[in-house]
Amino acid sequence: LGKSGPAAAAAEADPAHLPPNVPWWTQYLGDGVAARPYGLPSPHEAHVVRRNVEWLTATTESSVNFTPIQDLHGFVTPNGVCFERHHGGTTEVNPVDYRLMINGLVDTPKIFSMEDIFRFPVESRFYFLECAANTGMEWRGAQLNGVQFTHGMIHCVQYTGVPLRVILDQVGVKPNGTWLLAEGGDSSGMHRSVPLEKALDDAMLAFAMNGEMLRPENGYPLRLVLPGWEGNMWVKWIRRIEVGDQPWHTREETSKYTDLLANGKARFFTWEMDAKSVITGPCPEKPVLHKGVNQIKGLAWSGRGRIKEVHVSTDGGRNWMQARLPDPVLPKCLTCFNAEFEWNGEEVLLQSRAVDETGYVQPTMQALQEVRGVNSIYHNNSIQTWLVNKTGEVENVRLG
Amino acid sequence: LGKSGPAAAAAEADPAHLPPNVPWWTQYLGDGVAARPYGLPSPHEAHVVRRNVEWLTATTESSVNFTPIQDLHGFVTPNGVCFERHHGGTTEVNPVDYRLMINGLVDTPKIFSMEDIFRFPVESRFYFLECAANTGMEWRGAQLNGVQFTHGMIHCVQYTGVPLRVILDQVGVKPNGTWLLAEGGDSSGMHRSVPLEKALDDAMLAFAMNGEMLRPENGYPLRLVLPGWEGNMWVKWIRRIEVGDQPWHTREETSKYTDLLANGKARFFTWEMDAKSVITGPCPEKPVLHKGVNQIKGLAWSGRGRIKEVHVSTDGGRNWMQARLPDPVLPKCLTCFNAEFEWNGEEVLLQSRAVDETGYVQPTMQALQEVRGVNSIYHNNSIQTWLVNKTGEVENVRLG
Amino acid sequence: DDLEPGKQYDLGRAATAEEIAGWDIDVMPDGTGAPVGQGTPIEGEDIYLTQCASCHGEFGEGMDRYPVLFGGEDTLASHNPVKTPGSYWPYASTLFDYIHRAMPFGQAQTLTNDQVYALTAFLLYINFVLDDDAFVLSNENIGEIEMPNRDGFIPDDRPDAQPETVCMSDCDVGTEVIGRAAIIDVTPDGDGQPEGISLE
Amino acid sequence: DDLEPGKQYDLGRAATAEEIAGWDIDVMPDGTGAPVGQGTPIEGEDIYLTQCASCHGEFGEGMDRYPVLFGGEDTLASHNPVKTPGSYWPYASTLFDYIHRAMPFGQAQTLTNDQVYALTAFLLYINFVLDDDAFVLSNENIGEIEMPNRDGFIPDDRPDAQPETVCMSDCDVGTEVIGRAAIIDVTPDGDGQPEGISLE
Ligand code: HEC
Ligand code: HEC
Ligand SMILES: [Ca+2]
Ligand SMILES: [Ca+2]
Ligand SMILES: [Ca+2]
Ligand SMILES: [Ca+2]
Ligand SMILES: [Ca+2]
Ligand SMILES: [Ca+2]
Ligand SMILES: [Co+2]
Ligand SMILES: [Co+2]
Repeated sequence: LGKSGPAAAAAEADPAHLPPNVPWWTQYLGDGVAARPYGLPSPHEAHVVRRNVEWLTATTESSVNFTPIQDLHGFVTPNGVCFERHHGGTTEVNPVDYRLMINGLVDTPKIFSMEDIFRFPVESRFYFLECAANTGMEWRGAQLNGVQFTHGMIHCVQYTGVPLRVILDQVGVKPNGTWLLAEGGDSSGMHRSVPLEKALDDAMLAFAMNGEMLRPENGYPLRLVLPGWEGNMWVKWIRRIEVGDQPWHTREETSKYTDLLANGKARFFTWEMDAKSVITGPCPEKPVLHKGVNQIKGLAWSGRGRIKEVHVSTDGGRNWMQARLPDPVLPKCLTCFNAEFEWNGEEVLLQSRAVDETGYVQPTMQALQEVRGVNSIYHNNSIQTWLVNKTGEVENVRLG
Repeated sequence: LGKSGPAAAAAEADPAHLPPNVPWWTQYLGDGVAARPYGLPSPHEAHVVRRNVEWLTATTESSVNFTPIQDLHGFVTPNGVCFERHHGGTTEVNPVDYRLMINGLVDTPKIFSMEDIFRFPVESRFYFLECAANTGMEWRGAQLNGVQFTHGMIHCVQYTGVPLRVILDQVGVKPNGTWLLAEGGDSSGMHRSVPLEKALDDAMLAFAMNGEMLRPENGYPLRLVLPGWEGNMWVKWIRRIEVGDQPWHTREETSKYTDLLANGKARFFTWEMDAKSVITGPCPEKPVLHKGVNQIKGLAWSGRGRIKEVHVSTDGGRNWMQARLPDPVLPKCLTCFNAEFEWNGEEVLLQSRAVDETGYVQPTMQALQEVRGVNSIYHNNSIQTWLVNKTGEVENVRLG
Repeated sequence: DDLEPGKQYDLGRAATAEEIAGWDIDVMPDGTGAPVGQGTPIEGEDIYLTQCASCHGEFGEGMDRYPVLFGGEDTLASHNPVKTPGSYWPYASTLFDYIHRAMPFGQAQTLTNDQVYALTAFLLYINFVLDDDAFVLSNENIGEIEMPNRDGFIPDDRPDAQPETVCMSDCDVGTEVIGRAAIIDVTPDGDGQPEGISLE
Repeated sequence: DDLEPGKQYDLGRAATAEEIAGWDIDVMPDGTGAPVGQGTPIEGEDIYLTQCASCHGEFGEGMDRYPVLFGGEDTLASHNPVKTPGSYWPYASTLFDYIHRAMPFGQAQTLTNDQVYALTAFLLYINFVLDDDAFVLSNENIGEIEMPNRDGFIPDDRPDAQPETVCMSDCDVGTEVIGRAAIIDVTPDGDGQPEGISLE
């Protein structure tokens, strides 16, 4: 993987542009305000893109790409680089033709258009969305040498939409209605069972992310938001909600998204995302370029609420220090952490460990494997180790 | 202005796509994950763009365009549509060639590269940025018939950067240093005087917005952030900070950004943005399409801290109700408000009024004019009126 | 939040039974929702060979990285678990439901109900769930098929793997490097690499 | 915040005097920072006509919507205030500083110091601030020029325009429509419109 960011920054400056000289851009006019009605990043940031791993899947339509978290700052993910996970490609829906159907154990089955949806009261909230398979390729050992690939099935945006309970109030859930089926309008007909309790708690039907309408690849024009729960359940291009009295045990919650243990039994309905953190710099894509002071930066999150503490180690987990958690720290939202780190040119083993407000502590890979074995695929929230070698290069390693 | 959003939504749906029929997008595959390394909005959202007003300025390089706030949701502004204000066009800086110089009344004048900047501790915060001239074309009367043009010189993003006080600590401000000059690297050499107190309070040097590096039009690779203060001072492409013992009275703080009163005297150093709000739907671009329930949505903000209340009136300010302020409400950040509104087809005069945590109340235009006259250009934070006529069309009007 | 609970907004419209029928395609474990229809493994085999085998293989072995649909018996506790409808899936309803809504890949919802019953029966037959190749699978009996791994699932019992105390210094952990991603070299980096261990 | 106050990070490097000299171009009201040089209104006129008049007009009247640089005396309290260096600007230093850093528009920092002194002197001369067309404006005296509107500025005295109470019902306000943006029709809408009242 190209060491694009820091390597580029390490390139030689043109002396004509440095003081005392006055560079051309301080003399001549740039583009006017009519040049870019919808703007894009600087050409110097062309390396900040989603990437996919060809060998992971049979086709790109049923596949995943990864958020370039090594190049991001703060906890908002720009819409252009929010990772994608499709089971039938990016569904293209014209909002004029869009309809949401609600049926099943309800007093009045109903159909809503986007115009209807926009006339309900809304809320706007920041939530992380993590695929349950994030870090799933690392159960058996350190495999992918880049934080984009090991931890990039995550993003965090401000969603705006209608609380799901408000919509359910419009159809009247019958007393025996205890489960929902959420079903997508894509060609995989993506569908998941959701307990009514979650639907009435903090679920929402969102039409916007980071201020603008959802991107097509993230469910335009309407998707389900289930704060803190695995991304697969956040049904995109949602076309239908059915109320039932039992779960459906759909293909995505049986064949997939069940967690196989060492004894051959599998956990099902593993919805919550456990607390997790990762250092996004230094990381394999972002080597340490200088001796002396450096910043460790990273992201932490928990599906159970707020992050309370993040600990950082430079010696492979023997000794830990508290990282800074700059404001604001929001529940079920990515949380930034920082820690200073003096590098003297020796080998260093970097780790981070998140603790959430419930007291849950991000476990080591050994602790996870003891309970779960290595066949789980999903919910690998173990502590990640980066080895910084004497030249400052960073590698994904497994300790034991 | 094309009634693009709602008009498009009001278009006829294709029955082939509606239930019981199964639309093509539920049958066939969409684009795979390799299609868009950096994504863009749906083609159906092509109307959500920055727009400029040709007759406002002599050239597009010294000009402004406007954020399409009528089409946005939540308080985050997507980077692609953050309004632009340039005095010499969009300056294109290669970060490798970028340098920040700090000189003047300091112990050690210093030069920092972007690599240096990235090695300081950072913070990430949401702040609105409003041009002091926002709503400036409306002092004499209702002129522009669109909220994008009357109120669109504003945006709100999550900035990540280094607290300015940390950088100042590195050069050692001398005891007689009380003012800073912040100077841009653009061809207007944009420069403003900033009191040291603000610099040591919440000012930052930001390199990222909404998770990714600053956009070129917003100051890539480094800009000054002065929370709550007028946008002109948030120097973009900042190349130099000088510490002095008096303010500079630069062109931008004398010829411009001084507020002419009726008696011919002008206020200077009018930094803070007073509390303000506006209804972004319904608005001239977003007519009322249906009788019955509708949502009033809007944005409120204050340069002095948090928004405490927003009041909404449907009768031109005679009677007011409390609007909802969905969480989170952050200081010096845009704040969303909502209020339900039953429309029975009669003429309605919509207004909103913000109150901030200091108790400051957004004034009427009459109250402002009594103190300031109509020549002020800047700092028009008066209550905006939208007239909804019997067909649901919305017009910018002035009441008296 | 300060929204009035239960408030009626008079938005949207009632869905007709006909509209619902076109979209309400889900099938529950007990067969609830299964559309009227039927099919046998023998009928299914023909359809499978023309419409499915190109991806899933003539014997359900899965071409390339496409899903394997046959076998995997007794592998779940091994180092190479193979999860198929036969070895893993707890309910036959899921197979009908999924084929009906999503297969063939890229031509979803083009099969008739009878075709889907036949394909489901065929896949159950090659996985030894059905032993009669003329068994008539239908909406009447799909809720009664007993799947081999029906009892293979346990409810989520997390949180798990928690330390007894949160150690902050001199912690007793192994810090030897026992695996290195750079040596495996499966990371896409533009200069070629072997394939790694996928999720399937 | 929990950052250690005053912490030294050992980042960046000392700036040399030569480096600073190239970038430190600001001039303060008292003349601090003014580079060595000089010029007269007569010298300035020639430069102005070749380098500035195309935008600002031969007489500083401002072509099209480019800034007006002459006149405006006694207009500040009128309904059409004209803000020029003569009528509005409190300090001559600002004129030197701004021309030096930003003009000609699109060719910033291409003028010599002497040229900028001459242009500043010329603009002060046509605005009756200097009455001798051979006056030698220089770094020595630029901090001493007295500008007509020097006392025209007052410090920010906001917050202002506050109501005595926050009225919530039956408020005594005018609710007659006395102006309508749609009638003025200056809003860009793709179907043509007259120009509106700009900010300048
Ligand atoms: C063009 C390739 C292709 C064809 C043809 C195809 N499939 Fe599939 N099949 C796939 C892919 C890809 C998946 C995984 C989809 C996903 O990502 O969810 C899949 C998944 C499945 C699964 C679920 C497997 C699991 O382990 O969860 C079943 C069952 C299945 N197909 C049956 C069929 C049947 C029956 C047909 C014919 C009617 C068929 N497929 C035709 C590509 C194909
Ligand atoms: C190509 C057009 C152009 C030319 C040539 C030009 N200017 Fe300007 N001038 C402008 C524009 C545009 C502005 C406003 C820039 C901004 O937006 O900040 C301006 C602003 C000014 C101002 C500030 C006016 C105010 O009211 O704040 C002065 C003074 C000035 N110019 C002087 C000069 C001088 C002296 C020259 C020649 C050396 C010159 N200009 C050449 C376009 C021009
Ligand atoms: Ca392959
Ligand atoms: Ca013009
Ligand atoms: Ca059903
Ligand atoms: Ca390789
Ligand atoms: Ca200076
Ligand atoms: Ca017109
Ligand atoms: Co799970
Ligand atoms: Co001001």
